[in-house]
Amino acid sequence: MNVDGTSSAMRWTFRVSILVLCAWVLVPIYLLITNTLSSPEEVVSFPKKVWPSFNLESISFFINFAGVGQALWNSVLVACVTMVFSISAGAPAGYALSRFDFRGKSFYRVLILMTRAFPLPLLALPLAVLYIRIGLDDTILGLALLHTMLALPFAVLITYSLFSGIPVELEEAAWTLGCNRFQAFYKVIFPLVLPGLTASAIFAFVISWNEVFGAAVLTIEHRTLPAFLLQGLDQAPLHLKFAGGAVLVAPALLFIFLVRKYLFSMWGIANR
Amino acid sequence: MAEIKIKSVARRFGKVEALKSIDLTVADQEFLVLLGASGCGKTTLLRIVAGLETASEGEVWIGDERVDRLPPRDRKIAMVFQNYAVFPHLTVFENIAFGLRMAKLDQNTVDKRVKRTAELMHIDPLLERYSGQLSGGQRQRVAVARALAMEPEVLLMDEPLSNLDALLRMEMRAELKSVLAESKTTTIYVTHDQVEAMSMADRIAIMNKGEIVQASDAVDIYRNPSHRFVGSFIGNPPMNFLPAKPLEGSMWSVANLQLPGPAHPSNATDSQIEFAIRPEDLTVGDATTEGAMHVKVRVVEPLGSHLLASCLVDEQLFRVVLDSDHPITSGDSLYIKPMMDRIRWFDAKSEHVL
Amino acid sequence: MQTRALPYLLLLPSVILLGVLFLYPFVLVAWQAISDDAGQLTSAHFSEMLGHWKFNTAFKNTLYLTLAVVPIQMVLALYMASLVTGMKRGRDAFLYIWTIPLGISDLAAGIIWLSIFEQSGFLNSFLVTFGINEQPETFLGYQNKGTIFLAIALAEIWRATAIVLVILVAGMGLIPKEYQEAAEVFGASRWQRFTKVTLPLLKPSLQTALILRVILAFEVFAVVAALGGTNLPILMGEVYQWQFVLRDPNVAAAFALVILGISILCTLVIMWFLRTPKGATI
Amino acid sequence: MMKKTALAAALTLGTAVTGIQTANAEVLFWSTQAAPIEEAQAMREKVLSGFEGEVDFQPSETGPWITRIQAEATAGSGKIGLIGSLHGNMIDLSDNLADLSDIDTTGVNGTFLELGKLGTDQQKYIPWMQATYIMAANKKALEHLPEGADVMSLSYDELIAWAKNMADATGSPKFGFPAGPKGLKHRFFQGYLYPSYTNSMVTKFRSAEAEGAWNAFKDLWQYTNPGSTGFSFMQEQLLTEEVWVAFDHTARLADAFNQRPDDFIGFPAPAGPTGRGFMPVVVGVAIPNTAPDMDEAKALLAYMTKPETQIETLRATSFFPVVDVELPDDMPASVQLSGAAIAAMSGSDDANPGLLPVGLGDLGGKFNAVYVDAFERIVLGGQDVREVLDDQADSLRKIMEEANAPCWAPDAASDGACPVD
Repeated sequence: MNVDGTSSAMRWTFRVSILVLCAWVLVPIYLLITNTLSSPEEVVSFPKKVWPSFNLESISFFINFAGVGQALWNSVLVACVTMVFSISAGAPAGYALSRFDFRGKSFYRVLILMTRAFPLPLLALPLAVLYIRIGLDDTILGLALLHTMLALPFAVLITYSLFSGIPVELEEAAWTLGCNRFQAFYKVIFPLVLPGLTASAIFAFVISWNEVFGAAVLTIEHRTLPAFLLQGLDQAPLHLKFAGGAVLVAPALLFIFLVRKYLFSMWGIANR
Repeated sequence: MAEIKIKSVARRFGKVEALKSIDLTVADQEFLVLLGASGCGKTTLLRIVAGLETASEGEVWIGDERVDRLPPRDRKIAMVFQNYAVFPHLTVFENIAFGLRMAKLDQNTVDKRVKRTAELMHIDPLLERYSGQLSGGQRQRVAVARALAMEPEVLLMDEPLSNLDALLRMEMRAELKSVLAESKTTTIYVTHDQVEAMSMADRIAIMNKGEIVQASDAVDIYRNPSHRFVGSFIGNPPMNFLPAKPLEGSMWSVANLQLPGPAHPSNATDSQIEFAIRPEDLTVGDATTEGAMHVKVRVVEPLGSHLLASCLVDEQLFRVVLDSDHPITSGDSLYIKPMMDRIRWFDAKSEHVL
Repeated sequence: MQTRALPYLLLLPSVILLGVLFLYPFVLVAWQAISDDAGQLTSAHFSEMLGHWKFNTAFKNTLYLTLAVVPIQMVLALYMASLVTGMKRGRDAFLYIWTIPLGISDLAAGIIWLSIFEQSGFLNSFLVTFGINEQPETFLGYQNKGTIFLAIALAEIWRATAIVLVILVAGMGLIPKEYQEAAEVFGASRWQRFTKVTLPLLKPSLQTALILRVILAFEVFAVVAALGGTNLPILMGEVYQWQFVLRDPNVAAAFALVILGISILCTLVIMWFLRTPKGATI
Repeated sequence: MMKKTALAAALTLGTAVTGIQTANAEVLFWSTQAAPIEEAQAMREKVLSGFEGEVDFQPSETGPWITRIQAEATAGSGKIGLIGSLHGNMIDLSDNLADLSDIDTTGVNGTFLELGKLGTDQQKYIPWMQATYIMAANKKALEHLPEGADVMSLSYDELIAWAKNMADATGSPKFGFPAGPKGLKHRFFQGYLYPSYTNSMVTKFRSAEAEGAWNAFKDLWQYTNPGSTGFSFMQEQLLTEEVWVAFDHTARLADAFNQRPDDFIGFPAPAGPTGRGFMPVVVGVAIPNTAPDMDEAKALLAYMTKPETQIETLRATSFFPVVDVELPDDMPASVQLSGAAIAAMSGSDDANPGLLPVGLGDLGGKFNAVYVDAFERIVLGGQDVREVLDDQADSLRKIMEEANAPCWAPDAASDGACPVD
């Protein structure tokens, strides 16, 4: 009898794998934090110490830097609007892809991917011209629309596979119980895919949060944090470079931390 | 008053004709079973009545209303799905209450009705559970309770028992029958299980290749199949068929017998008709018995209540039901005499009864 | 139900968005790649691109990098996802840790990994402190193209495996346990269950993850620039170079079309290879 | 119709979300320089705070910087009042820049002003600040100087020997060169290597002397830190001591000088057979045609060239003034260290100053690429020097002919396009 899964060798491989993978992810982050919390002299010293001296000089430079608060707020606004937009435009499309066969389906799937396959820096110029002409230039909304376009493929593809995993009968049952299509979606399908939708919301948030080029071109008075901080970050002295990186990374990590529950606590859909 | 009228309903998927112009009327409070092998179109028909699928042509009426352009929610129906479709994110209570809430009933009525149907289906201790914590049988009960709670005029059930084990199925069958008799809804019930169909139905509509071949009560369908398919599908074992050659008058030659049958059709020589008889409608004699058919026994299956002998006549399979204590083994010869009033004749081409 | 029009209605918001924000500027840029100043069709920009001595290198590097990074990411993410599904406790915590790189931009990832691999970086500090090396090595020197490639590949694997992981974990959550149990009853080993049950049922998610990863891999830029300097020309870097340094938007657009072309090609190939037969969905 | 409504709704939302758009009298100063945030902060708080109007200083990477300006020019309206960037970035914006001839430029370096015309008869930009390439060394390196060499008047051969000595002594190459993606290496080849060996930048591109120059550079490269292809700002590697001796422009060395002024020295670029070639880096300010408030922008521009502003700018950015000013004594260490080096370089007997390329229009980028490509092929790719030079000379000739640009110093003036022999 094969006792896989319970043999101690298997268990140990399991545990060791988990720990190794955690280390693989965490060590670089730790090093970033170490550099961030080191004094300017330590950052350039060699060999480097693995334990930071908790020098807050670099990090407080950023926190006290005029405009950081406003930029942070802009970033949050843009990211949230992007989240809402990309889900509201993406989820219906994902639903359509999963539930219907229609002409142009494959074409549509390729089309939404094209937005990610074409370099944004080139699109930015005609887009900026368009924005200036129609008055979207330098607005939260305008930038959020651009970010929505970037996040849309993720939203559509993720929701597409989510909806494909929900049996049609659940929806049909709702219809026979007095729901119209929208109610059935809202009352039955939506709660079931909510965790997955959170995943695509996170993608949208992170994509928007980390996007620099478009933000740097399309916003001026409403600069987002990356556009505000990253300008010249690579010309900045090393210690500020790391601190800037950390300042940028921290809010995104916090966001993922806050929504992690929804991300992975799937309903027991297994029983169907 | 919820009579269901299905008028010339057809459904095509591309070039495939899933349903060929179905006409069917289900009387108010009738329990109609759509019976057929898988792929015969019975589920498609049910889904058209439910509004989950659109007919390519034809009309569906429920009561005095033509409903085939209405969405499911406006058809006053409730449905039980083959895989139950119990909402995983809601408790049993909320599942049962789902339709009631959609109908905007007040909380009191909802509570009352949920409680009543839950008791009816014996799931009242499970109301706070989620679908993931239920067994298959329990889930099935929830699905039925959810439909019944709607107090629908029409109840549609799509093979609701097919995922249950044999014992549970038998239990649920009886229970469903009594519950439904009480609820006085008009019911269309889809199944491929003829025992289920016969035991529950007021009337059975047998479907084959997208057509209803016969719709009648269980005894009539068993005794008087109007179509060769019905005879070959209903009954366990099903009817025996043997080719018949025309003789003089309205006499026909079947194996070594000469039997009186229907009048010869005009082009008698070409046309073939088939002789049909149920395996239990035969009496056993011996070599001397007048008008007995001589068959060779190949396999004997003792089934407790009776023996089932699979025999050969002119190289054709012919089954005979015998008394349990009949001394017989394979290789024996058997002389059997058909009960004359139980003989049926079918047109081999049109397959209709003659 | 008006099923004929409904799917198109559902697609409408996204199509409008894409039409205005993507297709319109895209057509303008694409036109630059195939037209001259007088507005005549020309292949001159493509010939200039193809004739440039860096084109082949950039093209190959981009492909090699994708080939090196994406398969490892898929396997790693699959492994991580199955570890997670096998966990009884602490799922949330480990998943969170493993998805941390999701929040890290490529710029930040470049900074982090440069601090590891540069000559005075953490790796050298480690090697020298523990006496493995006497002198710090120049890992990212121009003559160590292999090491540079490896460093970039590592950084990319570190940064972008989380995307795949999230998609796969979500996909695995949708696979009913019964299938696993059924396979177990039929005597399938853990490995067989994985290859015969999990993988095929995971196909839609695998397809999604793979397509997204491949497309994003063709667009990698910041990490390569940070670690590779000028040593490892890649297509996206050439787009920047021609657009902003050489100031030739026509050739830059031609490069962009090449990226788009191979992306679409790969997408179609993946869609075809990992297609799910009709009716074979869960 | 439908679309129009949606658009109107979008606009309303845009206004709602942003709380928009008061007609602001602020001048938007859009710059690629002073981009590191501590420099940007100094620009806002120290340099621009003295201007009587309101200024919004927004630094940006080159890519977004160009894109935004081009977008505003194409759209025909914009927010940017003043742009600031390297000479090289100004070149192909020429058509979009307002004529600044009416600005008072007394005291501004005449050569740079001429550059600012970008080959037109209008003043397209006004010089804002300048830097030049010098060398910096960790004092530890000095003991490895070859015998008899004076660090303040080094030759290329001595630099090579020095780099070799350091490599031999320490076991790893200690010379550093900014050959990374954002390094300005083309200016080294154009303004230092070629003039020092050929007394030319264009004409003698494929001459035997040029071959000698490249071979010398290949020699030097053997003792150059191989990580140089990733270096763009040599102050970092000087501080981490990955390199001891480095070449870069003053602003990109400043951080090292300021952090550890006692550990570093600055000194002139080396000399070759035809003198000590060197070249300025010029940063200009200009006003796009689409500037919302032209007068206010011009007022700011005039303010930028005032001596006091220039001194503050030097403190903020480590770029030197383009007007004649007396520097106060309390300047940062970087100014004193690099100032001494610049003085020694321009005052040396063999000084051979070159000019930034002129008249190339939007081919400036490709002109630079000729030199960078030659470097990458010869030094990094190990290709044959002669063949590469012949090959690149063809490209160079094509560019010069297409631009129809006459020669500039140190090449002798030409009729018509500057020839490539």
